[in-house]
Amino acid sequence: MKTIFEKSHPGRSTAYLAAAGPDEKPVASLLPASALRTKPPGLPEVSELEIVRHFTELSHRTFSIDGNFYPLGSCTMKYNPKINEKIAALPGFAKLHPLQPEDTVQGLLEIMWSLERMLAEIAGMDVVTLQPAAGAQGELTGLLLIRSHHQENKQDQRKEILIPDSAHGTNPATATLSGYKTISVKSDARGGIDLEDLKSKLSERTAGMMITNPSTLGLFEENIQAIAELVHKAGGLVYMDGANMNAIQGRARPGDFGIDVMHFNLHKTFSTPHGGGGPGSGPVACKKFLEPYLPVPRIQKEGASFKFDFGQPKSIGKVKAFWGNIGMHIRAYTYIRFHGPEGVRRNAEHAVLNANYLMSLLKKRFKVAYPRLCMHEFVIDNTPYAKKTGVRTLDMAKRLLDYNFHPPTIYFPLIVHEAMMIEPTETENRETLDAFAAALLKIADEAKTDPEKVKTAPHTMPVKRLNEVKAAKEPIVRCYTCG
Amino acid sequence: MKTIFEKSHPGRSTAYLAAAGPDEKPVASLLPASALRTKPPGLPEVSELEIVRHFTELSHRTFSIDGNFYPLGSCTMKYNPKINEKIAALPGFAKLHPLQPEDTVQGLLEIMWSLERMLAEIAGMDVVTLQPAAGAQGELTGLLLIRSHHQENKQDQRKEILIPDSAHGTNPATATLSGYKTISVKSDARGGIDLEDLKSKLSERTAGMMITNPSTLGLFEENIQAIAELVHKAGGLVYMDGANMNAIQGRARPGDFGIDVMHFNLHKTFSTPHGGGGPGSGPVACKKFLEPYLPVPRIQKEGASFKFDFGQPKSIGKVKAFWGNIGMHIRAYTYIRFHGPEGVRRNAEHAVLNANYLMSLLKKRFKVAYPRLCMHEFVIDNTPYAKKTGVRTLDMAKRLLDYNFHPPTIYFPLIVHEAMMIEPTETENRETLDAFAAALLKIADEAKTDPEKVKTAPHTMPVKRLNEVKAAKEPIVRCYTCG
Amino acid sequence: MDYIQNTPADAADMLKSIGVGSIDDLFASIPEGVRLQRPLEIPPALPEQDLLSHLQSLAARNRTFDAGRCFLGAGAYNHFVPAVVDALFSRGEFLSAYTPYQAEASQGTLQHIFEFQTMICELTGMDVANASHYDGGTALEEAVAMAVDHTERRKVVISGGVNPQYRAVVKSLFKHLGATIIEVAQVRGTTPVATLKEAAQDAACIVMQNPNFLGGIEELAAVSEIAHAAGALSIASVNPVALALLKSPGECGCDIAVGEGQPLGIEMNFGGPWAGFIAAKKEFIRGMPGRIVGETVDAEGKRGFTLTLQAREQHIRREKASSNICTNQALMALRATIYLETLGPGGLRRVAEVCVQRSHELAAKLAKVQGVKIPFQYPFFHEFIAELPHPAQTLARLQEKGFLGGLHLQPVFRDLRDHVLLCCTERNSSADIDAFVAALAEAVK
Amino acid sequence: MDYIQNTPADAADMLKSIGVGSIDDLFASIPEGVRLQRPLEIPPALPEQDLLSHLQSLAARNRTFDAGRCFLGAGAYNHFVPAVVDALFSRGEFLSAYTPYQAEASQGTLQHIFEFQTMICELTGMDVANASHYDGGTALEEAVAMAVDHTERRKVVISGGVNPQYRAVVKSLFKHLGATIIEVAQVRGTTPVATLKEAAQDAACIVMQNPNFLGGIEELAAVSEIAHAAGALSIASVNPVALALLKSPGECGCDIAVGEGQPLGIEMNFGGPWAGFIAAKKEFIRGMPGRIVGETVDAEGKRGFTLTLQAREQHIRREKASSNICTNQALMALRATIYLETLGPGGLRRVAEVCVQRSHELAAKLAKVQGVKIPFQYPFFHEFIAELPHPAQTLARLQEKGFLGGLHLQPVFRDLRDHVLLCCTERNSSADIDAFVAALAEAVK
Ligand SMILES: Cc1ncc(COP(=O)(O)O)c(C=O)c1O
Ligand SMILES: Cc1ncc(COP(=O)(O)O)c(C=O)c1O
Repeated sequence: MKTIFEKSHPGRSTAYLAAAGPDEKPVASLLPASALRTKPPGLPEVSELEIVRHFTELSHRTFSIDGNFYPLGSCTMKYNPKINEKIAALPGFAKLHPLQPEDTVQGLLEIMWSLERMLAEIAGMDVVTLQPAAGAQGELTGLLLIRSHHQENKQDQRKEILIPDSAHGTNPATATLSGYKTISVKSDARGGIDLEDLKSKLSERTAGMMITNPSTLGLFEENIQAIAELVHKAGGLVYMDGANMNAIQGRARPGDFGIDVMHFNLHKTFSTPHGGGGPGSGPVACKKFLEPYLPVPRIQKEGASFKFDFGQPKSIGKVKAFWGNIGMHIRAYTYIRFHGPEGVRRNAEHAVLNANYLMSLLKKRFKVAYPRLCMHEFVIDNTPYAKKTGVRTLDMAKRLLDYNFHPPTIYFPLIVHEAMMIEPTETENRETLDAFAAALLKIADEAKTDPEKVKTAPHTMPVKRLNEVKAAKEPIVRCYTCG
Repeated sequence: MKTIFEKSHPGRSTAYLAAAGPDEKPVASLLPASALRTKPPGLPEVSELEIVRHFTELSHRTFSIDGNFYPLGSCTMKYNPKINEKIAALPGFAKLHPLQPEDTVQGLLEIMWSLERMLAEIAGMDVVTLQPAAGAQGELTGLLLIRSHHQENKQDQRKEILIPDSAHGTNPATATLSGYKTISVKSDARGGIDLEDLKSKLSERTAGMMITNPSTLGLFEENIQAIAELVHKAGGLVYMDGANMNAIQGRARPGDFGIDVMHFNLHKTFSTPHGGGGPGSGPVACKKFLEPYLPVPRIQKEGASFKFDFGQPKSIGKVKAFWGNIGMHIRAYTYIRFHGPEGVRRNAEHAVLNANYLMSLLKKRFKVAYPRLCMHEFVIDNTPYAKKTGVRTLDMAKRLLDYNFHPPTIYFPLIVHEAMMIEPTETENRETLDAFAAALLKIADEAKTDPEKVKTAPHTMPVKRLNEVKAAKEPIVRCYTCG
Repeated sequence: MDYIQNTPADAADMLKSIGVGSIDDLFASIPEGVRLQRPLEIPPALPEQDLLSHLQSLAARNRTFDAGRCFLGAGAYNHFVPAVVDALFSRGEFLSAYTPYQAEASQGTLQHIFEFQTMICELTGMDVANASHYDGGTALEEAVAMAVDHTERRKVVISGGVNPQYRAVVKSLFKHLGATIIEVAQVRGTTPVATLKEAAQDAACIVMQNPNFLGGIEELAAVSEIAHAAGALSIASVNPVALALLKSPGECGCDIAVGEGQPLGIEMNFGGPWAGFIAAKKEFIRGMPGRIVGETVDAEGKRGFTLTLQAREQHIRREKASSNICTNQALMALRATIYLETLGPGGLRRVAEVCVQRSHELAAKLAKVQGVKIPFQYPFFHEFIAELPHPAQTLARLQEKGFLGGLHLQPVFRDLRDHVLLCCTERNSSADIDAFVAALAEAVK
Repeated sequence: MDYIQNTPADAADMLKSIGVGSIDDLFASIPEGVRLQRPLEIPPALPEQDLLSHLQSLAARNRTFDAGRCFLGAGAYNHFVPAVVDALFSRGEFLSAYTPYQAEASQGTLQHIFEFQTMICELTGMDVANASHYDGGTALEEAVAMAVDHTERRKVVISGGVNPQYRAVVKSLFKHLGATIIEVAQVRGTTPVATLKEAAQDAACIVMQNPNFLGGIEELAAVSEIAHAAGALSIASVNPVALALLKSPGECGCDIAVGEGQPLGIEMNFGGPWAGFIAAKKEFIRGMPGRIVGETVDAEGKRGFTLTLQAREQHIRREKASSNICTNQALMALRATIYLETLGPGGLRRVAEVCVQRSHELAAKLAKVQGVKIPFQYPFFHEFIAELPHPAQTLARLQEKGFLGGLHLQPVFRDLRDHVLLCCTERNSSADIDAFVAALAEAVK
């Protein structure tokens, strides 16, 4: 399909504003000539109808939860309720200027304050900031809190963050960004953290540990209390990557199992739409002793009214302009209020039920990397197939597209070879899980009977398999025929 | 794809209301048992996510203006602006109860009153009613006005309505519904009304004539003044089917060329969305002398305020519950206000330009039924191809789908054999017209080189060519596996 | 302002291809004397930004009542619409499609209509339903026309419990056609069945509404028996939400069922667009008006949907067609379809239950208010009659307090001088009801 | 309440397939001691109807100002958004897609990002742009990080004309990393270029904003020269609407351009979600943070799009990644994309022109009001400084009259005690401006 630039036609457009009237002063008389550009930017000139057709066609070329089962492991692609979109778009929310006086935004401040309280309760933590824009920014915020804590305690030498080898890439990247050195900790044969390896890496240089629980292998860290104790004993703090909170909400609370600080991904656990890459929202919850360092402003309730409090001398400052991705807060608040305590817990239970059920269908033919009950997701190791047939995980993933399923996350976590990480979420039904399992089992057959078909998949998408190597070797990252 | 009933699963659904509380009285205690049904209706039991996927998939299987060039003759499939939808959905319009007191709906009454005035001006008429729900209902309203007029004048013997043979089926059907006999009038070689035939059919039984101008052949009736005079002289009135007003708005007015009463199709000329079959809106405009018979209520302006006036003793009564398809009035009002006088006229001009341009591209190879300049549409006669190759208009139409174009209207008007009636509208661009012409010319080639391909088209739709004969012979008009 | 894509350069090229010199030349067939030589006298163009402000200011001059504070029904019902309905309904493919003439390219439209037809059949207990009609009133008019055609009789018996708006629509057409229309007055909230017997002689049909305009539940089955005994058809106009609880017209022996789909997820829209429906027993299928979608197979035997039985329709049969309808209300029927499928049998039943619950709660509470009476004891769904002093003034006072307080029946029902028709839906909570009762008690003081 | 589809019967079957007896069994790996044994203490579930009412009542407790009555900018701009933006943006396929990891199934997402990147390059005069960043402030932070990495210097020079919110974000991170941050104060509305020379020594970068926070147009080209002379990078934070008129950072010799996409059709949303952007000269491509979409071909040579240069990113490079960003603001970038493509070069320019027009009109009219001064004469885009008596009280009075009357600069800009920052966009008509001036004249009396 054409890019919009290829549809551009000089002079074509729709007028949204009135043309200049007779008494309008030319811009050149108001601004210095030296400041003005001489060549207009190469934006396309198209009609509104063409815009509509362009984006309608683009939408038809986009797999999505609304269109497809999308069991992308670690991403919690659950149903994004339409009521949330309707509410977030209410003018009383969407049309607010971030610098409006506090007395004109009491409803919104109440939502933010209440969401903080609800997240704190779900986390078993004392306090929450909603400011971080996504999980990775939550991690950064969390590590800056840890850093502030150690600085305050004159423990500046603590420059190492321990991170399990199964962790998501944002964890080590965040450690670096916040000036820490990453020390990798091994996983043991059951997929948990190797306690001996952990012990050997703890020291007075340990600032803390980042731990994902349930882990990216879809496993609850059985030794979590012992691990937290070890880290604490070594003088470090424990950060939890809460990307997988969907599996345990209402059944266990990080604050209760030794975590000092953690983030939520509202775009996972609380279903705010991921929009082809974002926005997200990464609130950070922590124990009381870290509160002084939280970003400003904090939201305070005074009597029946709410206000921003900027007066936190030890605060790390701001991690994002203004107050956070408010639209996502509104959606998450709505989602939690819809569910209530029982609904939130049931989400976890059925996420785990669906994952285990799907695993039960697949494990007869596929090698499950850690063959035990899982939480919200599980990881398949496709090495046997790859060895036998030459058909790799990538091929199977592409072939799934021909069955109209979005593939699972692949080649992650890195410690499982030929990994396929499957997270069905609680909002899918059994018929869909059955159909997906059937497709994957059929592909496993095809890998034997017709490997070429799998290796050259997909066959039914708007494009055939794309050349990613060429894309990276000769990067073309913008259209050049515009303007 | 499955019907929703095939996706139904007992006990599955989403709760939109709270369950019964303890102090709720059972329905059986409030209503007589004899009134209550024992078996629930067989509605499907599905989750909200399935609803979303179901309708998303259905939408992907639907050609539309938003997705495709849709040159359906006589239907004026022009761009439906998104701003109109936004405005019609404003709570201040959508949430109004039709029986709210007039003082609480002044804004809406102003819109209706103003729209009546604007339509009257565009039509060159004196008064307008917005009540009819679609063109056909406008026709009925118009004929009832004519009937009332004759009754008032004790001309009860006038029981015949003259209708050209090129007219849309609603015209004769409406004549019958309103108790009239249809007398068909021939078209002449130029596509106009045959004056001699007309004269021979006029008599003291003539109640009036229904005339479509521009006609369904896309031609302006050159003798319109003479025709109107003849009908008037015979004591009849002239009704105009205004379905094709898009071609002449701002350039000529029915009231100026002898029409007594007419309807608009707001869903054609003024772009209200046609929604897979409707809603429409068919306001009727007429001369002053017919005003007493218009449906009630009329909208009156008194000083700065607006009210409904039910006191019209000679009124035909009501043609529709309440006041009309208000949402369509709002959209049409918005559309006309966006365009202003110049925009409205330009719409006609470019509709006519586009049609003539497209005809100029096609006439080299296709037989244009009436080879002269057209208005908003033109008709191709495919008999030459059908004779030579066995490829019929139906086949060509189906083959166009494979080129991603919606076909034109086919086999109408009835007086052109193998007709293909093409109306591009003003909102399409030249590139699209070029591409459409190229596709049709290519299909003409295919008809010679590979007729089977055309005769078995379409090949790229979700279904192959459907068996319509079977559908009519063994009608299955509902799903039986539900409930 | 316009949405035209041709630039002046395009237009010049295109005129050349056509072989004329100017746009004016294209209009040469319009006789000179009737060409409009001046600009239309309509207001000047408004760019989108100003257009929006203008329409917003007009919308602001209408008063919307809080959902819980509307106690007015009388043919338009204030129900809750799940957000998913709007989200899907507003997809551009649905909005901007035409009637599905080319079935292969319109399977989406055809299938959702097929599902609509099925659910209307399920609700009404009928065999066949069409793709929608303009509204409940015109659907009733068409049903009467079917009966007149079928029986070849020209007398129509219609209950005074039928929505007066609908009766007016039926009358407008049939008085022109010279039919006799006999209205059988309702008495204390329902239609006295006994009086129908005589009226039914030589009638084409007996038309009932259930629940009737006053909320009352009629004895449909008994009426059907009377109609059939007289060789007339039994026609019922029904509220589809009530059908989640009430016996269907099919179960009551009716031949044709019609109604208004507005309560099924369609906004009140000040009265339109809504979606009428018509359903009938299978023997009437070829007399049905409007589009009907049928199931068939494609060239490879795969299931698909298409418009069918078109030989009834005006574009084929012209003056012999079963009706003149062409454009219907398909998009509104889509809303009803999404709504019904979203709620499912349990959800719709729950809506109906809460309607019954709350209206009876309101009636019971009002009965205790000094000066207010519930004069008639008839079984009702979600509307009932209350008697008040000075209804017009009372309603005006309630309006000041933010309540849309019901319909004063007097102008239409001459004998119900001090009576108002009140309605509750699931949108009126018990708290809303208490607030309303308190406001009313104050207002009638 | 929930959206779970499994019925109890399904769950029982599924547990059997799994081979466990209960859902509790599935959670056996959670140590008993830390299992939550009580319900969460969060408010009870609300069905959708009540949920909507609850949130509507919260929304009603926020005050929205009429579009024409907002004269507050300061980093969030009140622009008109054509209806087509919302209509397309809200399509479910766009909303509910994830990052386009499987390119073949996500050509729609990839292509709209590619178009976004292209237009950001065109606006900024840069060679490469990423798929979006969290917001303008964090985009700036990442640009500084790129400069620090590239130059291996740890000193950052930042103009006092940069949005104080952005400066705070940069500071939060870099003070932890031990970098030196030198703020060069703005003087009477713009940054004194001469003072930058000294500061630039050993700096990783000089950071400017254009138009700056006070609306002033800076001498970007001169600053770039100073930066380059000192071996530092030149970074500009820019308003994309202004770029329809102003020289692009590329033309001014900047190395990296960042900014906030909010003015491009994104609602103010009380501050987020918005869409930051980062663009750079091509030599910096491998140091860019975040997703980048590239063009490639498929197995048959047909053009397609895919995420590319992923070797920079955290999921591949982990602790050596150029940034930690994973989730970005793609959906908001889509809004900006639709907006830019809808307006086109002429439309965007017109928005910018009207902004300039109206803000200068307001300034001129205010200058005539008794008690109000326009103290500094600097070239400005759509924001400028006015001096008033008792700004806090005056703003409060304006608020009573329905105006959002600008930002009191004092708390952040210590030397601007009685100064407010005012903004006009195309939403403020001349009539709105007159009403505002009149209200202000009244308020300062
Ligand atoms: C386990 C894990 N950690 C961290 C992240 C990063 O979160 P975000 O993408 O919101 O920045 C993700 C997101 O994919 C994740 O799956
Ligand atoms: C020429 C003509 N007349 C009448 C009609 C009937 O109008 P409606 O479909 O609005 O009832 C149409 C609609 O297709 C038409 O094209």
